[in-house]
Amino acid sequence: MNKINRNARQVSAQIVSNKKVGAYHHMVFNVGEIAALCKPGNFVAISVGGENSSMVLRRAFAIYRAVDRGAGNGLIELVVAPHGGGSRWLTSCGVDDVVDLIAPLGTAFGIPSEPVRALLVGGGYGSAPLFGLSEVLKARGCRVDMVLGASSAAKIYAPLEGKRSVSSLTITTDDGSAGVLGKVSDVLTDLIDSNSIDIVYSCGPMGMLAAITEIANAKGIMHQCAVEESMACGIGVCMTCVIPVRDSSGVIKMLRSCIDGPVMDGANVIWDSKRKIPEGTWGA
Amino acid sequence: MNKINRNARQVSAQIVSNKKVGAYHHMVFNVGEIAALCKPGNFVAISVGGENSSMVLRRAFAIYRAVDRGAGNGLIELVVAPHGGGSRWLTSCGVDDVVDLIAPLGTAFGIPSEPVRALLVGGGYGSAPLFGLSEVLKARGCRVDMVLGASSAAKIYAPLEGKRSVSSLTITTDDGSAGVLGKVSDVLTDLIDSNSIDIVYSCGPMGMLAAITEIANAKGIMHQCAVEESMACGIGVCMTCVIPVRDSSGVIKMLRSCIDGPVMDGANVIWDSKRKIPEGTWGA
Amino acid sequence: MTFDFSTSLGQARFDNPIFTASGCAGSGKELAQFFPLTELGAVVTKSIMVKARSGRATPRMAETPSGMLNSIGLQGPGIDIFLENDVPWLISQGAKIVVSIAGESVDDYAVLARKMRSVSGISALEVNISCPNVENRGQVFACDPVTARAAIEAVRRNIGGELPIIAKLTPDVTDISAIAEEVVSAGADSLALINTVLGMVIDTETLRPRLAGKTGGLSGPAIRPIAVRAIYQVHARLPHVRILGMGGVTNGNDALQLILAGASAVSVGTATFGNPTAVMKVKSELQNLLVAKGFNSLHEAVGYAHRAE
Amino acid sequence: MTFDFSTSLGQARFDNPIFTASGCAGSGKELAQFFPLTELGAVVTKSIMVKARSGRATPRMAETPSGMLNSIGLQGPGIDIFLENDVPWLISQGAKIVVSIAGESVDDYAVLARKMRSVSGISALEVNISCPNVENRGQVFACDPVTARAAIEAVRRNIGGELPIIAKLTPDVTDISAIAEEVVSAGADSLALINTVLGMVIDTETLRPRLAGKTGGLSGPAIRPIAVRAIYQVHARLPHVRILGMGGVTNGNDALQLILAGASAVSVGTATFGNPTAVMKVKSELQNLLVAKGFNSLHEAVGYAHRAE
Ligand SMILES: Cc1cc2nc3c(=O)[nH]c(=O)nc-3n(C[C@H](O)[C@H](O)[C@H](O)COP(=O)(O)OP(=O)(O)OC[C@H]3O[C@@H](n4cnc5c(N)ncnc54)[C@H](O)[C@@H]3O)c2cc1C
Ligand SMILES: Cc1cc2nc3c(=O)[nH]c(=O)nc-3n(C[C@H](O)[C@H](O)[C@H](O)COP(=O)(O)OP(=O)(O)OC[C@H]3O[C@@H](n4cnc5c(N)ncnc54)[C@H](O)[C@@H]3O)c2cc1C
Ligand SMILES: Cc1cc2nc3c(=O)[nH]c(=O)nc-3n(C[C@H](O)[C@H](O)[C@H](O)COP(=O)(O)O)c2cc1C
Ligand SMILES: Cc1cc2nc3c(=O)[nH]c(=O)nc-3n(C[C@H](O)[C@H](O)[C@H](O)COP(=O)(O)O)c2cc1C
Ligand code: FES
Ligand code: FES
Repeated sequence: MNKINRNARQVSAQIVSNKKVGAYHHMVFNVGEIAALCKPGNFVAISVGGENSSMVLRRAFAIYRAVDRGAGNGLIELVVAPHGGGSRWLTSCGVDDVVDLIAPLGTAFGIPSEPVRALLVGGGYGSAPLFGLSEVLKARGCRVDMVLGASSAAKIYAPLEGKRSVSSLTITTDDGSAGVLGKVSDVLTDLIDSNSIDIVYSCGPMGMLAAITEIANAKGIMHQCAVEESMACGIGVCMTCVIPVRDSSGVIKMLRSCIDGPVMDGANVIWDSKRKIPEGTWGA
Repeated sequence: MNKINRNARQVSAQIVSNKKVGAYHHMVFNVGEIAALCKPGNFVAISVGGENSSMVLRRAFAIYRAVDRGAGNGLIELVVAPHGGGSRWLTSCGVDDVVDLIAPLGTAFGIPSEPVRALLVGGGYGSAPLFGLSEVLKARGCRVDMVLGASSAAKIYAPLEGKRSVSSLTITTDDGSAGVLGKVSDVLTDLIDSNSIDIVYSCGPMGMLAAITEIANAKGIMHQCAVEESMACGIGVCMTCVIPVRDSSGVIKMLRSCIDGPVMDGANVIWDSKRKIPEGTWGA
Repeated sequence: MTFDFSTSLGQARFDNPIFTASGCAGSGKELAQFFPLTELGAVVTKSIMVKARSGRATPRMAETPSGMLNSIGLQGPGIDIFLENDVPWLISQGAKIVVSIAGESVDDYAVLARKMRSVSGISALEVNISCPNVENRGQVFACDPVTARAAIEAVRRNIGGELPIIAKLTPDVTDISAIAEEVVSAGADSLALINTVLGMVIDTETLRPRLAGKTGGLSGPAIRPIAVRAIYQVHARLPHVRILGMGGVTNGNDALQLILAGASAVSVGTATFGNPTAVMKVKSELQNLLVAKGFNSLHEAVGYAHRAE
Repeated sequence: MTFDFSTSLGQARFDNPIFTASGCAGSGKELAQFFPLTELGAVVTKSIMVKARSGRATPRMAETPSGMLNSIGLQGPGIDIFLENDVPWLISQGAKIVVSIAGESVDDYAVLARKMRSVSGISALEVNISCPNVENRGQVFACDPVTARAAIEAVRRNIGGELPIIAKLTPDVTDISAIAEEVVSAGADSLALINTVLGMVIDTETLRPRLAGKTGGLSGPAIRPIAVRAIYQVHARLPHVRILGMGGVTNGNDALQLILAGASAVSVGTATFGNPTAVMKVKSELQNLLVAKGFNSLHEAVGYAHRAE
């Protein structure tokens, strides 16, 4: 319960590049030294809307890749879906514009000390943190397979890059416009079995994470997932981003997904808790 | 009391040019046909801050010059002082950006049918509408003299243009950094006398207009001034922009400066009315 | 099946649910150059009093984050001149008209209602009881169930006939649904929610309140969540009473929020200052949204957010 | 002469007037990595209750124009764990501490005050009475003079000693200065104004209230004019009672508005979510502004907007 990311810094980050890729924008920010401190799974929080913005809260984005170029130079790359006011503002920023950015925030994916067989599962822009994770895992000698799912082909981020960086890439789309027609959870059991997967890493919508947890639990394998609950501050001071998580003693507590997450052990999260506090939660 | 400017239209106006000139920005907007309908004294009202702006009200700007190029092409030029959030946003817009603009609004300066001797007095960006007015007056055979005042030299808009376009140009600054040290009202009596002025036209801060009115009244000459009261809508629907004005029957009424103004007969305005309703006002 | 966008407040029927807000549309003439007034569900006129009124001194407004303060102080020519000039002009335009009245005493409301009873061409009367009661230390009528009731009863007794009464309430109360219940039992057919929220801006240059009237009414998107809450609370308590909602509506989505909370019609106020055609935008966007969400009529959507989970 | 930025609330003295707002600074630890907590006038802790509390279900927040709604529901570990963990840590950092307490019954307030009486290292107690009273149909204590008084009296009787009591009021009342007067006569040394304003957002996708708790508290710049007005009204009625002001403060200019209206200290809440160093920005900008305007001390500026024209 005390996992504040001590590396977090607030910086003025200059936009180095902003390119439309399918339904997303790939954006690169010059953040200086903090790039070196970012781990796969960490996220950034960015102020949106400029000087007279009516949007008072930061927006969180998973770090797609962090590149330390040494001598205090460092880049952070994000994959942003233009959705509402904040993300539309961000994606409409130009090169050289400066944004107020805090990073790195939150927990990172746990990296096994042994070379294991890992399956990385991403939904929509949830694939973002998986490419960096894949590099780290491969450097540790792990075999990495990947599944990317989305509603349609344009929302599969970076399929080519995905293909290059992993042993096998499976794609699913809800409308069948690319890969297998269906959800990532439809192909998961088979992939776990056929590749003898030891651990599943995932990032994407909460419903997808819940479904993956069920499968991983059934298979008795670890599942580390990056959750996404609405965040007002991203730094642990507002208590808006909580989700119910069972601790080692079996007590369910409402934990902040920005501090105790976003990466959590899927098996500990009480998934079936939308709009209600699970029974037995501490203090309920 | 029914002076709605029937020519007003709401348009998406593209910024054609935006240049810093002293303390101001000279900005040019492509407004199409409505440029042909703009008269000296009219103003525009512009939405500020973009899509997620916390600024909900339009900003009013006097029309510096309107150029009709025929075939539905027309430009409006403004002189904008970066001051608070709205004007700073506007002056930071780039060429090709599009703003939501309504024009022409309000009353125009009355043009005498005879060739008279006119003195044009501008304070700060209040000089903006005077250059267009001067052209119209000269076209009618009037002699035009001009006084421009400001706190310092950088806030005198377009002194060179001023010089070219009028018979004589006097400049005053509060700090003496250009022209005569002092206020425009300090030099007015002499100028009226020496140039045998028939009518004074003015635009600038309310205190300046009040002082000019006093001098013009003492000299028994006409004074048409463009007033500036805080405006929420600019189109006559909010009643925030009122000032007390005596009508022909001697009754004082709170008139909207956006509809019954901005150009008013200085002699009819009750100037000494800041933060109170003048005694005897209708309905007080 | 065609979508039914019509609505009603008390006995009054309107082709569409998007109205102007009282005090935010001038006399109607000023907006008429931007769109025909017949496009509106109704024009709600600015609150008219018994006598001519200068209103408050300037400055009368201050912009605030996503909103504004105003202290117009009900400037207007008085009911007689209003009925002589403004109403006939609006009728000549074919506009549906809701007349807003405001008094400083219970007697004023009675006088205003009597003046209105013989006027034809009016669809409904909005009774603005969010104004100071000079007989009660300037306390706002709608802040107290007793004075709120008294004002509405005075209108009911004197209006005669069929003209529906819409009582307009202030949100500056501890329990708005209790006041709503009171004015309905006093004879209001429907409710207008919400008037502005009392606020103040201090000018850090002059180190005094910005407005000459010191306090002013806060309006615009900033107060929208307060409006949605008030409408939701009142609709929960009085589900059969029709509500004319307002507060920070700038687009169709905002209007939809108020309707789902329980409003049967929506007034657009401050948004018109930023955009003279805001009402038209709200109207078309709302209709598109309702259709897209599968509603067959506006009526089906009213209060829809209250249904069981 | 050097500028005197210090302030006091009741008996408690603070080096500077800029505090965090209750519920907006976590346990202090989360902010401590952005600046030393000793820079703050005081850390105001999130309201702590007698027992551990899960708070409300999610979604707990919705962004609104220039503001946000929250319905955290006072999640926390309960007073015992809080006194064991959070307070010692804050003391170890050298922070000035204002502890905020909240109860569901008058008895809760009594229990909390007794727990606090023997705790050292605390500067003042903020008593959040803007929470639902389970013994009175969930009506908020501070909405009713009788329950507001009862809660504050319970604290006063049980706190003993010198610990100043700051009563925190809700703006959701018809007459906030009447409630202020009541709690002061019940024993509050000073007042905290304002808590959030009750609001609601309806999700136009799901067609239901966005928050799981349906309504939530509106905070941020949107409500600043309401805070300024409330502080101004209360300071006018009770000029000798010190006020801790809050509501939408994001910069020095905003804080100055609250001070000119009558606040002796200012809490920064929602602004911290948008900018973790907002409190530091407010502090330095405020000091610069006060000096630039020729004040010799913060104290001279408190309530300055009330002077005669
Ligand atoms: C840990 C984390 C990682 C994220 N990573 C990415 C990423 O890599 N790429 C990306 O495009 N987006 C990501 N998001 C979502 C992103 O933070 C924004 O919420 C999203 O861009 C929508 O914001 P908006 O202003 O455009 O939309 P609006 O709908 O206008 O947002 C209104 C409010 O709702 C919140 N909100 C809306 N949608 C979401 C959502 N899906 N999740 C959480 N809060 C939401 C916003 O944060 C904001 O406070 C992430 C969110 C979290 C919590
Ligand atoms: C008829 C008219 C003509 C004008 N012509 C010009 C012009 O040619 N060039 C120019 O630079 N400015 C002009 N102004 C002032 C301009 O409208 C803006 O008010 C000014 O730019 C400040 O706006 P802001 O958002 O930058 O400042 P802010 O201080 O943030 O504005 C806050 C609010 O106060 C109002 N306000 C602030 N200052 C003034 C002011 N001096 N007069 C009226 N309202 C004010 C704003 O309109 C806004 O609603 C004119 C105003 C009026 C009424
Ligand atoms: C400038 C102005 C004048 C207003 N005048 C009146 C009025 O005369 N009578 C009335 O009942 N409400 C009046 N109101 C309140 C509006 O009708 C409306 O209830 C409120 O502004 C909330 O809606 P909005 O946020 O869309 O403006 C006025 C509001 C403004 C901003
Ligand atoms: C997320 C959140 C949690 C809050 N929790 C508390 C609380 O526990 N106790 C309390 O008295 N006020 C609480 N408040 C209210 C704030 O302390 C403050 O009074 C209010 O938000 C207005 O200030 P602001 O606009 O600066 O946020 C909370 C506000 C927010 C936004
Ligand atoms: S987002 Fe504020 S605590 Fe997690
Ligand atoms: S600015 Fe709205 S009436 Fe003049």
